[in-house]
Amino acid sequence: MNQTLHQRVRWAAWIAAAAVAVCVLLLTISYAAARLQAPRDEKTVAELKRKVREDASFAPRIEAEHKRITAALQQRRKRDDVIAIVLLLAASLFVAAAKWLAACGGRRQLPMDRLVQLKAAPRQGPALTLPAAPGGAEEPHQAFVERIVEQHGRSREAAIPILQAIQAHYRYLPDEALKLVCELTEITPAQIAGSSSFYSQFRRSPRGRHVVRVCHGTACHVAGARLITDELRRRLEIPGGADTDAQRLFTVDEVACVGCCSLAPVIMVDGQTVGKLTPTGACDALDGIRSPSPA
Amino acid sequence: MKYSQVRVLAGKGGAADHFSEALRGLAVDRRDSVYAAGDQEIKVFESGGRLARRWRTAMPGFAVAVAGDGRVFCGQPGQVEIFDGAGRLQAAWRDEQRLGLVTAIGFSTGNVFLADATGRCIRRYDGSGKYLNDIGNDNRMKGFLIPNGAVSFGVDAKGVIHSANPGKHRVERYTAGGALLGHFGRFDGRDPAGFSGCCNPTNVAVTGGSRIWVTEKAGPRAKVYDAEGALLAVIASDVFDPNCKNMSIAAGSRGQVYVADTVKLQIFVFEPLGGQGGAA
Amino acid sequence: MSDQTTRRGALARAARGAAALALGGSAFYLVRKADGQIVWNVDSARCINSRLGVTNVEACNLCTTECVVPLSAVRAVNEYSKCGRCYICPAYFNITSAVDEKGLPSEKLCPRDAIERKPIGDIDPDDPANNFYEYIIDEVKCDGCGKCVMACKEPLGLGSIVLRVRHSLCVDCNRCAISTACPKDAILQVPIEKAFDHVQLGSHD
Amino acid sequence: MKSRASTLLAAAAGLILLFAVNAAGQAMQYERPVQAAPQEEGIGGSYKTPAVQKPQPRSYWLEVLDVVLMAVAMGISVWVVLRRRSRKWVLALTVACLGYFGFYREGCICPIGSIQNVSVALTDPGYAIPIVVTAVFFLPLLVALFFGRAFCGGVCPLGALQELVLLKPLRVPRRLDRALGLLRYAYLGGAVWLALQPFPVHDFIICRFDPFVGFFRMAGFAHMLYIGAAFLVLGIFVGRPYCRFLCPYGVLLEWVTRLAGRGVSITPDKELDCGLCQESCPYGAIEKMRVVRPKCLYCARCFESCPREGPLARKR
Repeated sequence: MNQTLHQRVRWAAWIAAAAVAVCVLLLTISYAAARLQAPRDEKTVAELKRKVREDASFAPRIEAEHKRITAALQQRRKRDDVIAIVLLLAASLFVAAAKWLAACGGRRQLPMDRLVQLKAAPRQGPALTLPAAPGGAEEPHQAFVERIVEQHGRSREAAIPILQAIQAHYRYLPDEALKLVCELTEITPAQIAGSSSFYSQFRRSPRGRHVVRVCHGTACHVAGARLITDELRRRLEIPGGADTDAQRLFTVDEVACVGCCSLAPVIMVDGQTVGKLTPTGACDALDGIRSPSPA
Repeated sequence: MKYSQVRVLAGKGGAADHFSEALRGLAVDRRDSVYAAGDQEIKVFESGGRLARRWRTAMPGFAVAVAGDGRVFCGQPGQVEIFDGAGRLQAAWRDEQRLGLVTAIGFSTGNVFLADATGRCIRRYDGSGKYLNDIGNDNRMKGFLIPNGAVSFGVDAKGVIHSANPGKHRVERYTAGGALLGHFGRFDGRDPAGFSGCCNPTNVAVTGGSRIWVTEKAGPRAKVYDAEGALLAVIASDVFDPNCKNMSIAAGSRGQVYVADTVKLQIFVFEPLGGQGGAA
Repeated sequence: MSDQTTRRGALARAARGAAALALGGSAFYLVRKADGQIVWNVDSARCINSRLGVTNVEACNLCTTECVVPLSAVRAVNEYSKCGRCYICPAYFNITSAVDEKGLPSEKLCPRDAIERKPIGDIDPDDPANNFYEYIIDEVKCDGCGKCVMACKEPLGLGSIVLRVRHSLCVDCNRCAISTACPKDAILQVPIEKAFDHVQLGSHD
Repeated sequence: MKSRASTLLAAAAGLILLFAVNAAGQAMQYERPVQAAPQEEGIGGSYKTPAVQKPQPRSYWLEVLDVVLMAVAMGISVWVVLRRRSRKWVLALTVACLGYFGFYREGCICPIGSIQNVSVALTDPGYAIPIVVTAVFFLPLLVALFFGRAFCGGVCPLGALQELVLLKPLRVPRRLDRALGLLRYAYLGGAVWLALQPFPVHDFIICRFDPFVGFFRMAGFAHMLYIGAAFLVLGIFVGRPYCRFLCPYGVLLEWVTRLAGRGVSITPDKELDCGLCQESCPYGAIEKMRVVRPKCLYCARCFESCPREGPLARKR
């Protein structure tokens, strides 16, 4: 329904534009024709005037010629007036239709371009090369934690650096690793719990391979960021309270303004910004990443 | 027949023999003295061109004429002043109900004809100033057609009045009683024999019975016709100021012609080449 | 800080006041000078088409070519009360053209066929010279070329045809395009009540 | 003694005589002038001299009404932009004013062209302009002195025409914008200079080269119509090219607006710094999230695009 209206307006714009062009063309032709005709008429009259000096019988012809020229001028004026009015109407129709298309139609079109851009991005963009996969088996927890503790010491002051190192490695704080830390150092579980919940940089649950930040700044909020978040979570089957899907492919975060309100609503997928989205458009954007992913 | 310009009288200026504002009427007496009515004066030039006399009139004079007895009539708005030859006022005719602007004066035995531009006709009076009848307004147009604002006529030796009817491009002949005898002239913008423009001739003068002198306006020219209305000559056309209108014309005893240029305020004197063509 | 803002505020207010005063003052000066509604008007005594003493020149048709409205807002008008109703009207006929068999000039003067000629009053069917004729200018056809004005003026005619601004058509430009082009400054702004005054034609120059 | 009396008597008699002569002169005054044109009674046939057509110009109160309408329109513009902060209303005002001042009144009189008349009237003691023109010239300036260029926003028909065709505004680089903006000063200077010159040089170029008035009148010189069309096509991509780069009245409004106490402001206390407004302004009048008031043309696009107060906000 919306699509057909869109089509119709587009047609109207084209027709109006064509009408404008035709009217301008007609007026130009009319003007040029008059400009060409005028000297010819003058010449005819001059010729007749010359002849009438010898032969008075040419006089009525001069009069007829004058009558004809005047009538033609008046007719041309009337015709041009009509064309000008049509031109004005067509131009206003064109402007109105084009504005409608630029305003509503534009929003529908832009995301498609951006999506194409985004789909092309994973293959080349360095932004999508992620650190090691979570829960990777390349090093047992035990050995890793021991190495970290050796580096930072066993005192209580080392708690934050140790947690940061673990977070940097796993991109979250696995419970097993934290247990090991408590065992190996003077750090208490209570201290760990306190630090890890106080600083927002620490996560206690695993993180998806791709981080989707849905902007909830005011501009995006009013443009429907909530709907986008909801749709993404529904599509990715992320249970309530969690933020990452079962395959640990996507983590959906709600963040404050990402600084491009003009593209609202906006999401950032691994540092790539996609704007002017609809809920479905956002999901499509993720599909673009998902399909080539689990290699 | 050709004419050459022999003399120029008067002119525009403050000198005694010059006019400052207007020059409207001309007349010639038997001794070929020229009477010119202009400004609010009558100036008399001897035949040699010297200013002989000048006197003031009560109102601006539009016409001047010399009667057979030497009295000088001056036509003015609403009245005619009559002077003796020396310029002493003898009488003033006023006919308030009838007489308007007098633009030409003529005489025949016992009659004085006054051209009345306001009434668009010629009024006939007897020698004592008693009104007799009108001439030229017994027609559908109730008078002459004078977009120029002046009625002009001349009286020949037989007492026939030759009057210009410029709107019809004609010179019409009337008896003293007002009966139309006939007319000559037609419109033609190219043939000099025809009268050009909207309304010509503007002024007419007659000498004897054989010459009818006329002037035209726009472009100004003076011409002479014979009694049958055949063009004898174009006396002059290019010497006058192109904006002249109602140029008074008079002819002397030897066939010389006087034409008043109403813009330059000069009187041009022309004489026929070869000395023939004198008055009949 | 607050001191500074108030000082700045005061300065701004003063500047604004001064500007308002300047604007208001000049407006007041202009209003004092103003004389009601003024309109564009052709001064017939200056227009070379109707000015006396100008002869043997082509009629100026700048009014036709310069006006911004399609058919010039300046049109010829016959002041009937001054018209001589001539049998052969030099504004209607081209009086220099050949005479036809009816004794009239064969050509008409108006290039747009905008003048109509008709006998008026008690019409004499036998002698056309015996009639008065009314010359009526067709407002719709006339474009103000001034040929008839030039032909009608003294001493050839009575000068009853003059160019007039059709105020209903005139768009009252700030600066009338014709007046800019007019070599004699004959298009002037005059108070409306003077626009229709009968213009007394001045004499030579 | 006696001689004295006689002199007095003679003087009195002389005076009386003088008056009498004068009276006689008066009586002689001729009162029936020659009518060169035939009169009704001379023409006969119950002929009546037709009246000469004398079409009156628009009546004065209608011209005053124009001024009043302009003032009202500016008032609406100020109210809509500063209070309602609504683009929709501005758009409605723009269309209305384009219709009335543009197509119905055919673009005359306008304050832009009045610059020339006013400058002549201010310098030439013999030249006066109607009060209406004075009002038309000064009203927008006065409004600008207090509220900014409200006239440009919805009222000026030339601006309105360009405003409506603007589809895809391109960002004009700041420097280019500045450089082209200098043209206005040259134009203003040239126009005033030419207007003040005596006859042969004297010209009112602002009116002569008004690119849009031909559209309003649906007539005009072909070259001006083409130039106007070119301006409109350019105006699809560049916001109001004539206003920003040529309009000499804009210069005056800009100067006056610098002193303005109030004007368009971008929600100074609760703004988001999201930059949407800056991006939405086709005239480059928002810099660093602040309105550059002298350049602001009162179009209210910034409000429309603002997430806090535009239709985006109202949709919730």
